[in-house]
Amino acid sequence: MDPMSDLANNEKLLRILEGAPAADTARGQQHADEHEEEAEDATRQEAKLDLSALRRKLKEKSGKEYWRTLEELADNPHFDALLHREFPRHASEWDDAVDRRGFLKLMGASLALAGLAGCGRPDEAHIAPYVKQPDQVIPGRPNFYATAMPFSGDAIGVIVESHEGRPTKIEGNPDHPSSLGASNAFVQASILNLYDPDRAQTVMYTGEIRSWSAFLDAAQSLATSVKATSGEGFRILTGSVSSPTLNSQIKKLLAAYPAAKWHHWEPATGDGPTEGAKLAFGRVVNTVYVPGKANVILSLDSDFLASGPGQIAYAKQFARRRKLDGPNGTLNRLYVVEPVPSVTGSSADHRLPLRASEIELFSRALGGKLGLGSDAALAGHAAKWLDTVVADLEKERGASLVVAGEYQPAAVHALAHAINLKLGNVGTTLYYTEPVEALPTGNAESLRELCADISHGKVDLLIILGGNPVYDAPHDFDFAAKLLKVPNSIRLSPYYDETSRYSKWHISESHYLEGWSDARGHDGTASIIQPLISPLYYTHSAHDVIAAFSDKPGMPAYDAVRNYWTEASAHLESSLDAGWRKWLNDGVIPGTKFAPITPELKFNAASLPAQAPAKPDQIEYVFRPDPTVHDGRYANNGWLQELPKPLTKLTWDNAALVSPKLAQTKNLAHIVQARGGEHGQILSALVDIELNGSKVTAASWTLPGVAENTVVLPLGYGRTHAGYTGTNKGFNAYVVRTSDALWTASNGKMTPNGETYPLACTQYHFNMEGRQILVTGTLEEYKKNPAFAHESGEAPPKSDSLYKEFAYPGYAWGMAIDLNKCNGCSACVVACQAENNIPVVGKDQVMRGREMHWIRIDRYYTGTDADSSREGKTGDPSEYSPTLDNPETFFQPVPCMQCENAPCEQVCPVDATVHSAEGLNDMVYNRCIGTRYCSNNCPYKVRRFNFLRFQDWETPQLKLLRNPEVTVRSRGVMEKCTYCVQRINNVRIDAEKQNRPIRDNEIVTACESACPSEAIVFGNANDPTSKVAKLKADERNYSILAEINARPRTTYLAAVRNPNPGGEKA
Amino acid sequence: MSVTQPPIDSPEIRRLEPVLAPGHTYLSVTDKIAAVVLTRPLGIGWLAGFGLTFSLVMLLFLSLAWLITKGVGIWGINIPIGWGFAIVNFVWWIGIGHAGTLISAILYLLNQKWRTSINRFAEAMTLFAVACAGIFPLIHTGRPWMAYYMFPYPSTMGIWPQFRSPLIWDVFAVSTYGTVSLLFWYVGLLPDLATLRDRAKDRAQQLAYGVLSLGWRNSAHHWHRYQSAYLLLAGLATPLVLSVHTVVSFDFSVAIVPGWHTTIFPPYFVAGAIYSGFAMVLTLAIPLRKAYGLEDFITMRHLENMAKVMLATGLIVAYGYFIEFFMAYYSGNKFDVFLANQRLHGPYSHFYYALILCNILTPQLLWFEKVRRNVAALFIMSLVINTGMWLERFVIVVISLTRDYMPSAWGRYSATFWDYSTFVGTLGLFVMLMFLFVRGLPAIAISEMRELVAHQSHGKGEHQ
Amino acid sequence: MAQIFDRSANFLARFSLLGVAALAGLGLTAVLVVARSPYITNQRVTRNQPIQFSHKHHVGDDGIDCRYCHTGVENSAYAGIPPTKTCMNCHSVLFNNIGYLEPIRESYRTEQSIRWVKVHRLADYVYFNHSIHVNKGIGCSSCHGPVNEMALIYQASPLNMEWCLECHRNPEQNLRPKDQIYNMNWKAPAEQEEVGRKLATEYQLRSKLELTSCSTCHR
Amino acid sequence: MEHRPHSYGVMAEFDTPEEIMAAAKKTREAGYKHVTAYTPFPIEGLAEEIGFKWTAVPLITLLGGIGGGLTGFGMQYWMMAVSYPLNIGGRPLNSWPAFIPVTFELTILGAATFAVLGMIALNKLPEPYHPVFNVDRFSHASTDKFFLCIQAKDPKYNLAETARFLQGLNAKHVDEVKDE
Repeated sequence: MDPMSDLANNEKLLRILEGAPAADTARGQQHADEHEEEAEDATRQEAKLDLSALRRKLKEKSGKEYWRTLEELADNPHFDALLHREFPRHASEWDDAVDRRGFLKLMGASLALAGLAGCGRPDEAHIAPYVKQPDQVIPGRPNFYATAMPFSGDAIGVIVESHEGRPTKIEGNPDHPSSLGASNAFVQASILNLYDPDRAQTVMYTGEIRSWSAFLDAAQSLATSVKATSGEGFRILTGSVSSPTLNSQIKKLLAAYPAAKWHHWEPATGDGPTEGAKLAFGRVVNTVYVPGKANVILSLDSDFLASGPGQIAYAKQFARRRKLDGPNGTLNRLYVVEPVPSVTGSSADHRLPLRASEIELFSRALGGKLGLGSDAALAGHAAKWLDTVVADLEKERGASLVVAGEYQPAAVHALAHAINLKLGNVGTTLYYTEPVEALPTGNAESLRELCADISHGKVDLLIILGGNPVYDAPHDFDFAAKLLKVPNSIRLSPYYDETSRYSKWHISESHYLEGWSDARGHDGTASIIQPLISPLYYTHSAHDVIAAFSDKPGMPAYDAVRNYWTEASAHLESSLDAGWRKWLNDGVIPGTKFAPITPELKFNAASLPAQAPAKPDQIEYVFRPDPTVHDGRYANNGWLQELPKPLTKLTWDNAALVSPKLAQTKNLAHIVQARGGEHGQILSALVDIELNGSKVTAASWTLPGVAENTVVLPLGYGRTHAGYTGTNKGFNAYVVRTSDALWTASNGKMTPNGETYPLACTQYHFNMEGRQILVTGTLEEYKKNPAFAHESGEAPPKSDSLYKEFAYPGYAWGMAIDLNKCNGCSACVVACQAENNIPVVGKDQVMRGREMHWIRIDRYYTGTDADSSREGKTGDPSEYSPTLDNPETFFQPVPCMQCENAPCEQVCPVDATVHSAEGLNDMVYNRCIGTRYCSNNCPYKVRRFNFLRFQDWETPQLKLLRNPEVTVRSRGVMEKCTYCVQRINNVRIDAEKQNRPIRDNEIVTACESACPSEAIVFGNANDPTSKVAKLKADERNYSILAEINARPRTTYLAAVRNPNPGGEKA
Repeated sequence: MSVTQPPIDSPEIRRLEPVLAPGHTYLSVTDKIAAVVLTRPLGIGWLAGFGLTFSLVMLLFLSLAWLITKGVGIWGINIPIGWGFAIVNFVWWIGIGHAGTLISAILYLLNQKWRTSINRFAEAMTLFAVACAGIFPLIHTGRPWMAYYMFPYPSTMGIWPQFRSPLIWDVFAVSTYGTVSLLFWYVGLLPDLATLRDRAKDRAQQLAYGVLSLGWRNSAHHWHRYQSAYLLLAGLATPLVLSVHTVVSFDFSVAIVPGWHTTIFPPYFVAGAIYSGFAMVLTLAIPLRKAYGLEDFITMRHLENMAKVMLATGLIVAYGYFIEFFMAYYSGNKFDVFLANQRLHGPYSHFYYALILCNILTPQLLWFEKVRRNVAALFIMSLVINTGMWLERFVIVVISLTRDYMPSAWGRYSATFWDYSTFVGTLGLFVMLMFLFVRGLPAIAISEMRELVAHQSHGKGEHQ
Repeated sequence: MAQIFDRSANFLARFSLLGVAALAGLGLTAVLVVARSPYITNQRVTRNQPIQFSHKHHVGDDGIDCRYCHTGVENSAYAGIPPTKTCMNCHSVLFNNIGYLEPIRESYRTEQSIRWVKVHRLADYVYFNHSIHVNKGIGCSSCHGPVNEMALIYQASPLNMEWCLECHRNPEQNLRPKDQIYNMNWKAPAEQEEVGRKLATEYQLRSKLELTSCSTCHR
Repeated sequence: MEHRPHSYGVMAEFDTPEEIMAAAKKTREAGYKHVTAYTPFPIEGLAEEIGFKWTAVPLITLLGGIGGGLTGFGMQYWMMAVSYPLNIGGRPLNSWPAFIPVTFELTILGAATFAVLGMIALNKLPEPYHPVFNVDRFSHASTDKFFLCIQAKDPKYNLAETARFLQGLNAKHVDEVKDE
């Protein structure tokens, strides 16, 4: 259905917010309603006011009036903002900002306020009901709307939970082929971008606020002027456009201005696929994989499980083939060749670390073995490894799959296409379609042309839609200087960022939850993007900007989308008017999925030009998007900044990743700091990296599994104008990136500069000290001994207990996590953070070991010989051991274990954590006095403590974000995973009202629903037919450290890998 | 009672000098001790000492204010190390608080004459130590203003404290211990307050001591009930003293943290407590007797006896350390073994070795009479042992938490400025209270000293 | 030696000792009593509303059903405060020009909400759900009191945890037949004991253990 | 002292414990009933000499102890198992072993408090005013002198007689204890 009906304008929306009653956002704090008013103002206020003026104002006041005035002023979002500039937002950072000298001042303030609060009764709270209540809104019950999140050339269908008009949580859309109901960290975190207080809020011209109409006028005059030259000097620069409407809008515009050009630049999207397709088929095609059908998969440096279009769908299909029912079950087999350890590589059965440049050699060799005529020499180990792969691939003709990584050159892709055809995989494990991408030419080339034109003074009107070229364009383009040359530059962006500062016009871009649009998924399926909330600020969409230059300036995006689909729906089974509501409701437009095509191969592997032989001792620098902030677009997203990166477990920083061996030769040691320690702060050596005639200083990080002589430079950090959260974090790898070496560079120099840098690492220690924590085995071992998971430790029999067991006659909530499926992607961590109002604490606090994630993902390397119980050994990757070159990597999500014999409960002095009748380990925040005894006594260390006031209770936008079903925890209380008790209760209440038992899968925890690989299953363990009960009955099912006899309700299914029996290990 | 007992008559006892220097009369002891309170003017030393400690107390208040404003996050604690200095200090102070009541109660029951001249300020010390200790359990909580949840009162929430938690046991143990020690101390003071009342010259003192002494008039009937009450108190305090540190040790031994979960804890905590308690008594007694010329009352014999007690308890503590390792290796529990190794080789091993040096090696010097009878040496040693006992608690609390079950969650701990300032602040508070005490109340039990005089001057002659 | 104190001091001393003890005891009890008193629970406090809406008139005299305005009560956590539209349904024709109701009309014209003052403020951290209570046989008046007699609405029950538990421990005492839920004048019958027990089984109430689990109300 | 005689009694002063013991003996033999002794420190047997039999302090203490203990365990049992039974880490509602420490502490607390309060009450303290303080030399009672006082309410009492009798016990001083 269409939420716009009740969200006509801000005023109404925000009244709804006020309407959200007692349970709403800021529980546990008095002035709820005032703050909600702030939110209202925040959306309207425009005037710029300066701090000095305010100071003057304040001087005139005195005494009680003074404080009152402050409160009034605090209602003004700009004053709020200014304050925040002075005292940064997050509690922790705020901590840093306030030095001890400021202490007395503070004391004074707090005392005065305490005085105010002390006298009299708490202020009256208000309820502001609707004036006309929209039919589908029942205050207190969330509504769910389907839409889609566009993400660099792809779109992920999502379902958004909305509380009285506030979107609060995003889930995957089961009906959408690119989501299949799951999501990833970016999708989960995108909701925070919507409420980011640092978003640009207005139209600006050279730094001055302008009105939208002013822009429209300017646009029209510009349009007419370029019209004269039929668009000569008119350029449009976009990222990859997956919106058919926008695509056609631009095309129409170009038709109107024949001489105008459309360029595009995606810093983190490889040209491999397009160029490869051109090389192989002479045309651009879109490749859709069907990993679910493949028994053997070979990834040539492709992280298809966690990046690139279709990642979620692929992860889901792949995981389903990792489902192991009983000893007779079968598993697919994954071979990965890659220079950089990736999520995909970590779940491989065989992983071969090869330098980026050697991947092509490997592919050629592979092609040769499969009789494609190409050839290349491989080193001993790699050669043996290759033989195993070839054997396996040939065995599984038609059911195998070779995936080339998008950062690999065209040749690798062409070879991959050829091989897949040769193996007869096309049509089964993969198929080709028309490209989803609107402008499928090389990124760098496209941008190079533009720059060339600019420097030749050919460009006088440039529209930049999204992206951030000033920050992320190859440094040899020197885009900033170029942009200044352009007389009229117009920039659409959600932030007033690096590029906006160099543009004449800045248009603030709406969040995808704020406006109408559409987008195509990885297989072409189109969805209508419908707004969940009317824009919080004066923001606009790309559609609006393009329209501004068309003959219909000011045409709403809604019309643009409707217009496009009225035409486009001609060939669909249902016309727009017939289908519209259904499209919106389902989140997909039926019949828009691209039909498979069969391009014919115009590629002869033998004719490939000989590749320059690899120089093994030359260091290679590999550029990759960062796992959490991607190409930098999420730099200002606190959730993603604080999300530990899957393999390094670093937060708030990127680092130059080096292999243990290289670290040893360069002697880049890590020093574990006493403050925080292994679970917090590591000092790492700073290195100067000189590359392509430019230089950057980066913190180094030793990462087991990085290919020899390879240095990985993650992109997306070192932003200078990202906003409060993202500015000046990490180092900017773009500085040493040039257009001719976008992904792999050599001839660089890396020299330690003798200094060190503190990195916030949430898990440094990587081995299990021989404890029964993460149990793994191979398929053979499993078939031989299905109960292998239980050898390392068993819980003592219940009969040993002197106490009589508590009975759980009703529901017994439990969780089973299949370690065979978990690939460490960390979507669950962010999902949990979004669902449960978990605060961001900032780098300093993470370095003190105080991050608040309710679910963490532990990363272990098996087969390593570092054993810290031996003298001197610290299990420290910076202590080189050969086993660290290519260790087997496993991930283990660790939420609260909800132990039946909970050690935490027994030691709590005030009954703040007790067991519910359904076996939940309840945490009662308002009873907690914060002794932290429970955390000390928790063997799994899953409890989190509010050491300071971590929650941001001032920023109005963040209040809108909060999930009203979950308490916002105050300072000094313990918290932890609750199995999403709010979801349990809501479902139970509905079931009880109908006097029926809760059905299996009716309750889905946040982590479970986000998980792309279906690794997490929650349910009623008492019901033998439930999914969770079946899993717990599996012989692989074990509980961590069973011998402690805490009897966790969260249990794990041992990981079983499927290495080739005849094959090379690793 | 004590007076009836003939002195144990054996060569070595005779070799020892008496617990009271010869030549004292009822009047002289009374005068000498009462004078400190009533007539002696405030010395520059006292003023300086008081000033210094007072400023430390101000530092304490500052630290607490900042703590309340910001939260326990200003300390070095984190996950997994949820307890840091606060709990270390708590256990340390409580330990120190054990000597006083122990001396007064157990030595009284064992009828040790030498207790008389030290029990009074030892008891005072106990009270002040318990006061310092009491601060920490309160402020270490995340929400101190909610700490009253720990008391069993009929709340409108209809919910009660959780009596399986050792922290609740602490609440009762410590408060009981505080109360009983106070009563014990006050009862002991009654006759002396009366003495001060009667000897006070100016009205203010008369009123003050008059009120405090409740009109005590040394009647034989009073004495009779007094003595039976005092004896009963001693009898009650003895098991109490032992129970308190046992309960404190439960905070750890009841938990399942490797390095905490040990059955040896209760006895060896108690021994440790007495150990540090006596060390602290020495630390205080030696300067005190010097400053106020009380060498006649606190004689070499006292110091030597206390040294012997320290040696004995020190050995028990050493045994405790040994048993921890023995249990770890003998049981073969992989977590305990690992932790044992951590203590020896882990990142905090230097603390452990320092602890061994302070608590086990240094005290061995006490085997030598020369050392035992050397005031300076004893003083230094008492300081060393106090340090050692603090380290012991640090090792137990912190090291165990840094390396528990999940390697992925291992961490480390380092104290912040506020950790230190709070600790130093309580030290200041403790000493400041001591300063006030010696000037406000008789630091030595006068009436008991008179008994000693009687006992000495008339030998056995006095009773038949 | 002269007497320091006068004879009267003896009485004074003893009296003051006992007095202090007595005061301490009294003080403590006082605190506990006050904590349960209307002063703290805000019981029976009427608030100054933008429009002095009379439940007595609308419910008592006109006999309007609760659900006519509080539409959410049966399927949402919140009973819901009626939108201005609901008022206007009648008041666009009834009393449609008396000044007393101007705020409603204004709100309707200007699309600005009426800012009612909250009367029932549950403690923080408590997640009360109206729908489950009315669906399991708890009537409005069990908690809200005789709303039909309240000229100005006020909070009838203490709304503290003790009070909640009292019913969660034995709900039988308050269970009503489904058709009596919205009856303001319902009085517990003499044989409420077994009626309640019967209804409890009919409504499939959860066990006391479940009803008094912390997460039943706290999250 | 309900009835207030003009004089409280006669008080004799001695130098040593031995002397006062002897004197007390003689006084009792002389048939005096209402006699009190004042000594700077407890002297074994003196109280008995002047006819003090039995003290209730131990009994009171015992009662206090028993009371404290019962309260302790009762309270815990009631709160944990009756008032609000909760499943705490799978431990039984009545985890009696865990209830022992508090029970013990409260036992001690009860006993100790009763012992002290009992002693004070039985000694009729606080009593800041007392006739004996009227005697000038009485301040020595808390220092170095030993006093024996025969009270006026004694049937055998007669100011002159008694004073002379005390003189006879070679007291250092004999004073009348005035009580106006």
